[in-house]
Amino acid sequence: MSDLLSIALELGLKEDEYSRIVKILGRQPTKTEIAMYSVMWSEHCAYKHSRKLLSKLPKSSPYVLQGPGENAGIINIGEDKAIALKMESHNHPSAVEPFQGAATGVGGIVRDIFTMGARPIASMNSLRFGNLSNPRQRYLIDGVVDGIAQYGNCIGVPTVGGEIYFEDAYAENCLVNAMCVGLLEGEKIIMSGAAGPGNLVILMGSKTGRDGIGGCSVLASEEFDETSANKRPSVQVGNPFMEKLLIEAVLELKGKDLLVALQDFGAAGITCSSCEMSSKGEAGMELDLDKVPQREPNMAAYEMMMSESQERMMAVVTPEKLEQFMEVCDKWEVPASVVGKVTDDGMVTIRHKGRLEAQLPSKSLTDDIPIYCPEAKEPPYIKEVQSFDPLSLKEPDDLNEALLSILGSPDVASKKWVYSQYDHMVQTNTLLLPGSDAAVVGIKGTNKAIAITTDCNGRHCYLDPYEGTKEAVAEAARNIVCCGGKPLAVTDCLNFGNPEKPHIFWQFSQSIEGMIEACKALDTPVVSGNVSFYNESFGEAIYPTPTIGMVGIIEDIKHITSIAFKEGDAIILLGETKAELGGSQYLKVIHNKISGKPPAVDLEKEKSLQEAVLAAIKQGLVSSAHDSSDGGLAIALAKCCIAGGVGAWISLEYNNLSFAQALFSESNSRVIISCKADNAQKIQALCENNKITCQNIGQATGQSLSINNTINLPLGKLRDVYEKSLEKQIVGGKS
Amino acid sequence: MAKAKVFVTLKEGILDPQGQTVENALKNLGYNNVSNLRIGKYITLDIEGDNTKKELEEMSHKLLANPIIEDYQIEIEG
Amino acid sequence: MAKAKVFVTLKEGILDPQGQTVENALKNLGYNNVSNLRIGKYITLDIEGDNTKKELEEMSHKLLANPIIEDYQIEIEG
Amino acid sequence: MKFGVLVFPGSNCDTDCHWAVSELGQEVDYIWHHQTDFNGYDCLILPGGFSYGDFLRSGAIARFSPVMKKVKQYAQTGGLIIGICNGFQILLEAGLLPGAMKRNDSLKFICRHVNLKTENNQTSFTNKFTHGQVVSIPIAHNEGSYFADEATLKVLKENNQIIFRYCSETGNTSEKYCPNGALENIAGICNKEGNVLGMMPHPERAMSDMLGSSDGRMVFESIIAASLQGRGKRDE
Ligand SMILES: Nc1ncnc2c1ncn2[C@@H]1O[C@H](COP(=O)(O)OP(=O)(O)O)[C@@H](O)[C@H]1O
Ligand SMILES: [Mg+2]
Repeated sequence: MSDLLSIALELGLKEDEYSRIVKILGRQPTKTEIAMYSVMWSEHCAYKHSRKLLSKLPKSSPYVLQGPGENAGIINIGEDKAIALKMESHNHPSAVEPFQGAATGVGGIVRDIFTMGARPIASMNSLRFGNLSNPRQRYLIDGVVDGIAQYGNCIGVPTVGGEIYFEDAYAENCLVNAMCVGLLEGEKIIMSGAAGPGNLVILMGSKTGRDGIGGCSVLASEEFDETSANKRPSVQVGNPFMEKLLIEAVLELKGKDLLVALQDFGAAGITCSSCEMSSKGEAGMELDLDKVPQREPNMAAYEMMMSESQERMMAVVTPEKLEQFMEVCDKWEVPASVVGKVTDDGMVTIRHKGRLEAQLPSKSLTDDIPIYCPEAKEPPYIKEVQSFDPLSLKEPDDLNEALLSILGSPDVASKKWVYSQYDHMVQTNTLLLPGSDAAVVGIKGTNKAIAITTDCNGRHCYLDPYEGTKEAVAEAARNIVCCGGKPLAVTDCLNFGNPEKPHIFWQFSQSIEGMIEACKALDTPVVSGNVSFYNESFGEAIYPTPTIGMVGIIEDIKHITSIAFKEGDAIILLGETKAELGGSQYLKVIHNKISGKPPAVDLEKEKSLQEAVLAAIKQGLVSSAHDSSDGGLAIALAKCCIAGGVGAWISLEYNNLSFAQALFSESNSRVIISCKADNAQKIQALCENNKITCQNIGQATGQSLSINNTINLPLGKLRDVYEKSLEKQIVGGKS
Repeated sequence: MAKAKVFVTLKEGILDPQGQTVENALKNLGYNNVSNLRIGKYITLDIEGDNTKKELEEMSHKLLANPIIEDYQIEIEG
Repeated sequence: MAKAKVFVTLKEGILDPQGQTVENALKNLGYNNVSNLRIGKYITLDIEGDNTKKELEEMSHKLLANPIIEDYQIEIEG
Repeated sequence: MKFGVLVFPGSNCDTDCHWAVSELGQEVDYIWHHQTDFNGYDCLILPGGFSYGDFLRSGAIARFSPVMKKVKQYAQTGGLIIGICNGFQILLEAGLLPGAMKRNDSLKFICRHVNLKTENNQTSFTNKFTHGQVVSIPIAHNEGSYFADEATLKVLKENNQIIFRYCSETGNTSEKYCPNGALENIAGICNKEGNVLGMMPHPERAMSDMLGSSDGRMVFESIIAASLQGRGKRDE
């Protein structure tokens, strides 16, 4: 085997991929070039295994200004304003070093947003860990939350919500998915395509060090023997202070129209940004690495090309505007240096110490990549779990106890311990504090607000990736509707195992199928996203976890609706409860079982339910709304009571179901509404019009939750269990 | 009983944004002769027993330092 | 050029919740022989010139430590 | 009247403070941390955020910004200054207010609404409050545990310089209602002369019921009223 081929293999390229490189170039690649191909053709950058399926997702709608492909998707919300949204994973770095992994995850996603010229206005995060009885899991969540908090708080972007689940399947592969939303004012969007031969290429932000190039150290022995392994930290450290300065500098540069193009540094640093900017701009780029500001002495070319040092960006600027550009950077104390120029030859050319280190056709790195369509095969566990009948289990004698156990289980319990560590109020736009179905962020200067949510029930996706993913989209939309918003667009983060395994690829393709259907049915195009494969250890994959981030528009802030019951309100249940205990919290917590068919989603029903709820809210008929999801109706009712500081007197009709099913089934397409008694009839009429089942189930009153005289729990007890359980388990390790 | 000190420092090559910012601040105050400033932790404690050296090693490795990004040094007095 | 170290510690008598938390964590790990654990800052830097002692005093007093709640100690090597 | 909101690298509540006083119909400018020659302001606001990343200690680096010299002069000549959160920390580090700020005793950042008891309503910052009034204003900080030595505390009390204390909904200021370990539940203090206030809670985040409370308005309304009465001094 040739030396070069073995380097290529060590860097993760396949033998035929290497041959392809030789064919493209018509010569042997240099080592630096191999390194560049290895990252650009990696799954992470090239989407080799997912590209084909992802291309089928619905992406367009009249209000979509930018679909997938740029740093973030952008949707128009009228009044000359637009919203940028994007979600991304930082799973692996967070498993290695939870604090820095999560912090740099936030940093990266926030950069994606302001790179487009949008001011970041809200962050969210979707987290998965293993069981909290294990000290390592407590260490992970503590570090991850701290990392998100310290980074997000420092840059002044409110972290307004998210979700957290705990399942053994994530013990070795925690998930940290971060989402950011930005506001664009005016027409202008900054794009990443390098244009205009002769224009200058500028590197701005932090200096380049040897961060995150662990995998490439295979090249070290060739080029740089004296460096010890210990000088090659693979952990990236974030500097939120620099990020804050970058945000302000970039937005000022945009305001003064000093940018031709801009790209943040994601994975693979300079390599990725130079190749993508050239390729998108149908241009080339010449860089001189000697001009790259370096944090450490004697960096080799490949080290600079691969470095993942954080808080860096690449800008293209016309020579006439250079001086003004530098003035803005100086003002914000952001280091910036000219490192090269745009060319018209379509090549990325890299020089270092007078030596030509790489010269590659930019398209070959971004477009002309190997695409795989692996085999998909249904895993055997599917038949087994789906044939399990939850009714075969004995129902607990004490349903009050059962309710409390579910309410206090970490998946369901209040995430206050988490969100009180996040500054969720900075920017003074947070119109619904954490605790409702979606976060609501006002848009100053208008009467509008946006609603943001992230959703995915990994357990349901594991039991049926197709239905589970449909449900994730449906629930996200339902959460937005319950807050008074109309769902607009989706960003996703698809977390799966190794796609080269047929069982995993089956999960993935089923999941995409479900997402396509649901996004089409609910008119929520996918405008950006991210795929994270290979979330496996010891051959065991995580649950398929296609996290859905969704943004909706609230046309008038007076439509904003919380989940809090108000004393005296009538309580109405919209939608039908079915015998759907499969994959429920009830099975998990009470019977210690993760099995069964998860609840199905009838997308047409879902759509009409959401229309009915939104219409009722817009007509001013509704005083609170909450969707019933994890834990079922009983848990949803308890949360509405706790939020409102009022009890409820409930009488459910449940026909052919058992009482436990009525309480804990997780059937989709259900919403609990409360309203002034006079409005109940109008809401019923709306439901009839939309062919939605609607039941008047009781009244908000008193200081305890009573359901059919069987559940009888004082509000204080409910609140105690709901609000304190998570902290007890994280801090005290008690369950 | 012995008094012990543990010095926890960021590994070489790991970015120290705090150190950098403080160094810049000193420069702005006119101390241009300062460089390479890094900030770590200085932990002092009392410890009983005869196995202190080994135990301090363990504690540092397990808890006081984060071996992925930090190094530590131990000093035991009297 | 000299290498210098500045140790910044909370004044005696001022509560150190971080030190306490770490001490408790060590106790939970079974190290019951540890007490009086306190956490300060360990700043290392390179400094040029002949007036380093005085300058380090100034820097520490002005910026590196807050004299209301912290003490500092300076060590200069070589 | 005219407010000036200081902007340090890393400030992140500057726009919120700007917005808050604009909401009350007042004129307002940003003042850049390099500026040394501003004038014409009736009140300066040092906003919250993470000036210089809050590295080392919060406020420690910002207090050496060129603008701070002028801020000191402004204080000495009787101008009104309010430091909120990081702004409070900067005022402490700069010696414009006595004491120091330590890390929260929970070692965690805390963001939530808290209740405050108005201990002194006779100041330029609290004249719209009633004595002992309990208000709800959010906090959001990591280093908010106020500390002062005994002698300083005694002086603070003698001069009625303690303006806000953390308390229960009913105004109980016992330690268990202190979110961060602050000495005697202190949330806000002023200088002896009464023209410089520092407070950890964010009044600019409590400007309307939609934000969860409108109690913060009273702080800015008090300043406006004081200024109309000629308290403070316009710096010309
Ligand atoms: N990782 C997180 N970060 C911030 N907020 C979170 C996180 N997880 C949950 N939350 C917040 O806690 C509240 C309740 O979350 P969840 O239990 O998922 O609600 P629901 O079941 O109504 O969807 C929401 O406001 C949510 O945004
Ligand atoms: Mg939800």
